[in-house]
Amino acid sequence: MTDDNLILNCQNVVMDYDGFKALNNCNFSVHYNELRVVIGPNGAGKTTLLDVICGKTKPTSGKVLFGNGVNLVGKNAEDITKLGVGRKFQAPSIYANLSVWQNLDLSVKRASKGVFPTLMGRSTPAERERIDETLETIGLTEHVHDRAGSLSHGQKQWLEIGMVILQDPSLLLVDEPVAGMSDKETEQTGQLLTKLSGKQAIVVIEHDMDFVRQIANIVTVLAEGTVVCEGTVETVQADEHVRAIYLGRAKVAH
Amino acid sequence: MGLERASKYVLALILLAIFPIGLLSASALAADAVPSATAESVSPATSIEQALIDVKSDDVAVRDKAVALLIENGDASLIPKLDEIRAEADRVVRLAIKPVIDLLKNHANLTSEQADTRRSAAADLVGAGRPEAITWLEAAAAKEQVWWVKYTMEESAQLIQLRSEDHAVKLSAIKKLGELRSLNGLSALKELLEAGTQSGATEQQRALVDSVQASIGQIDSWSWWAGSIETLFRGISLSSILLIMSLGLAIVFGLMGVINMAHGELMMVGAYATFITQQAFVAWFSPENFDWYFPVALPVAFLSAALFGWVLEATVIRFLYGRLLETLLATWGVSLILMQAARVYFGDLTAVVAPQALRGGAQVMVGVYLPYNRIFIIILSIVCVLGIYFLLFRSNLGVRVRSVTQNRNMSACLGIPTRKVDSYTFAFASGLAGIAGWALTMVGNVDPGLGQNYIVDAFMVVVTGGVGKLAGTIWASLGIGGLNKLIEPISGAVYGKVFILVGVILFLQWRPQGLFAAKGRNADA
Amino acid sequence: MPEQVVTHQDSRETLLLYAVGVLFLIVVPLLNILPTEDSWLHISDFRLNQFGKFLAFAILALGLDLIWGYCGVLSMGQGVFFGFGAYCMGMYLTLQIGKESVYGSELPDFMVWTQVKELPLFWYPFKSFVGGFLGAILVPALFATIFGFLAFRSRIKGVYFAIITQALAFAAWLVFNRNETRLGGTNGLTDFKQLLGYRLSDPSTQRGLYIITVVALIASYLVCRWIVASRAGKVLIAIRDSESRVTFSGYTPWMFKLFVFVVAAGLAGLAGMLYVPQVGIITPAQIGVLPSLEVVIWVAVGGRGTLIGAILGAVAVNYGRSVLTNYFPEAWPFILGGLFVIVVTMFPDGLLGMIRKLTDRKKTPTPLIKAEGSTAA
Amino acid sequence: MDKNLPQDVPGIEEATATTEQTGSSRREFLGQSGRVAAGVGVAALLGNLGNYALSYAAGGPPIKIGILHSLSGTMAISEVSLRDVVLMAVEEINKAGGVMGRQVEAKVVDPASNWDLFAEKAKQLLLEDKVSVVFGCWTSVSRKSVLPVFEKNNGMLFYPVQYEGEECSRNVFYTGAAVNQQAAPAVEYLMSHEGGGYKKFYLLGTDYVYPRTTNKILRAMLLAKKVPASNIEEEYTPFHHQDYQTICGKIKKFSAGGGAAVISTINGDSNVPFYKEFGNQGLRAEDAPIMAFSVAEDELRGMDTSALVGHLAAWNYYQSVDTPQNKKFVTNFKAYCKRNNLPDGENRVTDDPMEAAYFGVYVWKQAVEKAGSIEVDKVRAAVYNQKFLAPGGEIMMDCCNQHTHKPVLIGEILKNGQFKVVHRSKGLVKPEPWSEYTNPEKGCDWISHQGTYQK
Repeated sequence: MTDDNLILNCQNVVMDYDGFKALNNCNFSVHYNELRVVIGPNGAGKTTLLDVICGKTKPTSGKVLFGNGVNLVGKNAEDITKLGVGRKFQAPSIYANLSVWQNLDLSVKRASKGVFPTLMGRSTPAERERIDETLETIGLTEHVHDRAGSLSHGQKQWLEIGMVILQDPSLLLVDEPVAGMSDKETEQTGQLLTKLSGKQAIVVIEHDMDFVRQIANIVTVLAEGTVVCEGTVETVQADEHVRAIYLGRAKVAH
Repeated sequence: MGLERASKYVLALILLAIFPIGLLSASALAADAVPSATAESVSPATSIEQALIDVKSDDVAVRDKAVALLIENGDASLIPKLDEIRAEADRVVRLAIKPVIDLLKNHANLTSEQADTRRSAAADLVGAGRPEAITWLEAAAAKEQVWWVKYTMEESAQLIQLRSEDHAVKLSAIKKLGELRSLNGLSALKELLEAGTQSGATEQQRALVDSVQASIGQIDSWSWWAGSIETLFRGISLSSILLIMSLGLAIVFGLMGVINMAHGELMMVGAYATFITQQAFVAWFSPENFDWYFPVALPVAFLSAALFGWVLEATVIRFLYGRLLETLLATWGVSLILMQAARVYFGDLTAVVAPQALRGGAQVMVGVYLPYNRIFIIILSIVCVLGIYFLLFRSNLGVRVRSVTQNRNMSACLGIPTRKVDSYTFAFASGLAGIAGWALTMVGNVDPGLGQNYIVDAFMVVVTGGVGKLAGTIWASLGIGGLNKLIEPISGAVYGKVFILVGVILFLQWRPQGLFAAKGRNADA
Repeated sequence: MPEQVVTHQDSRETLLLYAVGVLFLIVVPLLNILPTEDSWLHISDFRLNQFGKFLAFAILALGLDLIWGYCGVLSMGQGVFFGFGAYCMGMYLTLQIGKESVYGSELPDFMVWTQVKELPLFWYPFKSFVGGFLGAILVPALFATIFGFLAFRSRIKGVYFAIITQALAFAAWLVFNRNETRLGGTNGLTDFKQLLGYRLSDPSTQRGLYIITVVALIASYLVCRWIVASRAGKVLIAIRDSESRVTFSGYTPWMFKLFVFVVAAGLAGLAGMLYVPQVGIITPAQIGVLPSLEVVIWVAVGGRGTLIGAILGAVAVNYGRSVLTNYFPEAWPFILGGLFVIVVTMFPDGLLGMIRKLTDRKKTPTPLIKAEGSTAA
Repeated sequence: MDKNLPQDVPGIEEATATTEQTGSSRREFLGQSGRVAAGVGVAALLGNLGNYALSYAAGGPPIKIGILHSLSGTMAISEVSLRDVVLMAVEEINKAGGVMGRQVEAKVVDPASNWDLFAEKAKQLLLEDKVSVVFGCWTSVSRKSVLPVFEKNNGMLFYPVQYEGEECSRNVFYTGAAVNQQAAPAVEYLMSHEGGGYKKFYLLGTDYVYPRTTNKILRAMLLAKKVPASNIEEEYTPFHHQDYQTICGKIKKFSAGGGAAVISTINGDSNVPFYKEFGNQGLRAEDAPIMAFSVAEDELRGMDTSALVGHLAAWNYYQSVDTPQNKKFVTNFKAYCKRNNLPDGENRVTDDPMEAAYFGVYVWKQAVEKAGSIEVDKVRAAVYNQKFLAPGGEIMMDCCNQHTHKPVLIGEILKNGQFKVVHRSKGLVKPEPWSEYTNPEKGCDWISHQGTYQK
């Protein structure tokens, strides 16, 4: 069942935490240069799915095929990153004590990121140009010398996205990028993500349905560790099963 | 708040634990109440009078005869007279009289009311090696009720018979010692074996070799088993000390995310509280009530350590929540201060006197002697574990503590006073350290370095056991304590510790989060 | 205005650094030689020697600052590496005693009383100065490589690492105290007579050692500064701030930790090597848990994450100790403990942080030297 | 608990915030503490001046002496008492008119139980304070660490503690016992008929130079006395060892069958756990007595002695020694402690190292007065053959080997922490820095030889 157009193909992934199956025979695939949004109720296994793909956690069983058939399961996070998977975390994960510029500089894709090349390395003009470009993209040019820790929440999110972009990933995993952002920031983020798709595949986890509508072509619904439904926003919203899941849970919750 | 109720519950449990020990000692006392045997053999008073004079003689032969007579016919009533003679006599006579006094004393003590005294007397009679003692011992053994004393009497009688020149007597002693699994006979038997196997051995000596070897074999295999049981016991004993220390550490580390390097010093506080209670008893109560200081010291130790912990939490730790390494450094500073304060205030080596019930031990079987203080600590550690289990998992307070641990903000929203829960939890864990200190006074000194002696090991237990799991702490302390005692006889105390460290590092290779790591999506956040 | 990244290459601090360098390297030795003994300017041989010891400690503190201040990995076992370095040099110096020893034997004294008949094999490399010198740096570095590899690779971090290193310090202390290790037991190594033919009792030798220590400190500082200023230095800070992000940027954090841990161990070894001939004794007491933790407090007091802070802290705390133990001997542990508590809870930036705050308040924040990229751009 | 940690801990940020909050009062605080420090300094200076004025009035500048004992750290427990007793001797001497009419001024430093600091503080005393004599050290390692300093700078050290011998420094006077004045006679006593005729010996000690060397000599001695090697067991534990379960188990096995004694060179705080475990494992003083060389009255003070009763110790002095000068010494010391508000006050006791430290000061005083100078070389020459009526009886400094002739007393531990003397040597025992058993060919003599020499 290989599909040449698939950059990511998760097959029967199971993640078992002491009997609690965060992922239960999950099958999930993404095409090249696609912008995919994953939604689902709390505890559906969305973040776990990203964790498994990027090597943060090791699944109990199953395969995660990437690009032309490399199995990511069992590889460590650095190697997966080098293969071209970028990950943006839910809470902004940046280097608070470095400047914005340094944050980005560290993230630039380089031939080797071993200790000694890093110790000796100097930025090339081309790299600098790319960083400046990215600064432009994420709108932080003014803040280039600021301590990253002093940025606002939204700026931190953008900075992290910028850092991931500089790694040149062919697959970008983004976990709830607009949580805690103002409406304006949310819109800007949406534009940013849309701009990026087309150059690389992007998987976005999101709750905010307005935002989902803004960016998504195809939406995947995850519940209890399995993919329940996949399709356009409208299809998904119309799906009985999906409604049941959300409403059903909502009943339990209240 | 349910804290008061809960801590009372723990206290009651601990007091219950002391109860069996009380019973044990009570039964030992009951066993002691053997009716004393009537003194035997009254011989003509005149010959004893004469012997008492002869014993001062310069003539060796006369003196020896007098000594023999005194031993055979004398009794304890002569001891004051002999002491009088001894005080005035010169060295030669003193040396001649001493064994007489010892023998008479021991003879009399064979019928003492105290089991320990009877046993000591029986053991001491071997030293003199007088054949008269055999009949004394056999007579005493026939009436003896306490098996261990009886055993010693029989063993001593055989040990004296082993020195007999009579081949048959010797042979039977050899066999009997083997049957008794007499560890005390081992060296004598080995001497016989050596004598029998060397080139110049006489026919008689050679004839004994086979049975000597058989007996040695019996004793050796028995002593291997006895040794293993004792090693196991020591391992459990050390484990229980580590466990009792680690519990408090594990609670603050696991539940509150605080590394408390001053935990050892809170133990020290508990130990000093015990010491002060003892001093108070010495000063204010009559000596017969002295032993009560120990149970009284338990709440004192718990509360004073808890108070220290409460203050520590309120003044230092609460500024540092969520900053693990900082809590480590700051509490280390506190530990330095507490240690020096103790050193300046109390100054010297101090130690508490163990209550009667915790002194000595129980002879469980031949070659296995279990000290009461160790048994006590083992039971205490079990009680503490149960207490904590009930407190955390079966009480209202426990639910609050765990909820604060899992989601501080949500708990606060639900009306749980998180600040109070924090400080009570910390105070409780500190109180546990106080209890540990209280118990440790039964093993060692009360000195400023008390906490430092075990703290590194206790941290190894916490790290190995993993965070937030009671079971992990229990297994880790059993593992570390047990391994330590297993390795120690082979490698010595120091390398034992080094091996344990290397072992822990290698273990963490395999399980970086410890034995019972909290699994889940937040496991390595 | 949002705060900007503060790097240690603050121009005023560089100036200060030059001033301090000149002071210790030139002025202090001159004050030792030139004025007469009664002059108030005179620095006695004793004081010079003492400064030498403090500056050796400063090198040790620099190493810890790299691993803890920058990378956020708290090593509570630096004393062990210091001890390795010191013992390597000490072994060389011990073998230099030769027949001048108490027993008049070629063997070191302690071997005579522990009835060792032959020089153990591992002592042989230390017969030459080169052996002692290389050993003092390579042995700690090698040991750190093995230990660090095991620890970092299996992702032992944070307090786990701190506790494991503390246990290491404890275990090393126990082992060095044993006489079976053939390193002098509790007594350690002492009674040194000469170094490369120079008599150690000679004030001029001590002066020379002092100058070597200052030079070594400056060199160590420059190396550390180079590391910190490089991109790898930024990775270290990045690891402290967000290790997972570093991983997902394609770096292998444990390799960087291992690297800096080994550098710190090498520096500790260097410090130990310089310490021994100046103090004239090395015992396991310098290895245990407390000495290792004292290094942490030097760095914390001086200001972690700033190289000058580490140096400042090491000298200040040790000088304070030397002075205070004269007047209030029993108060020292209180002061040391109090320093731990106060610095950690109230002044996490240490002395240097305080100084910066005080000076920065007078003016508006001064323009700082810009980050590497923009100066080039 | 990890959940409490936010994803990226903005440690520095928070830290900065706290500093800012406390910042406003910092300068005030600094100013205040500065003033306090200045005040203390001025007060100290004035105090010093007062001292000087007093001493000059007495006829010449005061003679400076140094006291080098740990007042903090683990050894403080033992060494503080030595400082106290030396200061008491100084006070007595000053009251009686000083030395050669000059007052004695004691400079006390604290090496904090840190051997490296011992060396530094010794340097300070000799080079900075220029004291004419130093009284100090307890452990062998501290003595070994200051030895090079004293030899390099030709200082003079009075060392008051029993030690392992095999040393013969020109700059140290040893007022404590050498091995042949304590350990060897103690073991001989145990082997004698009177002492119980013991045949098997378990040599147990803390792992450092004193126990190691002492046991080396004892082993040689036992072998020379035809004790088979299989009857000698040797074992060492680290400092502060607490868990004696395994070792007591071994001793139990070793002593099964009787005739065994334990020779203990266990130091300091390990003693209580050892004796307790010993008793609790069912071993009695009658089965296997423990003969200790490092347990004296000062250590027994406040200890739970119940486990120690009936065991033995060997020293050259006990508080219970019945001489008029000892009664005076004990009373004076208690009064001194009370007067100066020292911890425990009147309940303080005296012991062997304290006596040795005490008479050391007087021996030095007599020598200075004999030499008419405080110059080290002259005083040294005058110390030889010096006699002094010490609390425990008259002692004599050797003619040439820097050690002290002392009596040997074996004592049994009583419940009140005192000793009952059960055996006493005839007259004074001549010190042998080099044991006749291990180094028969060596001697120590600074008169007709240059220190250690081949006989």
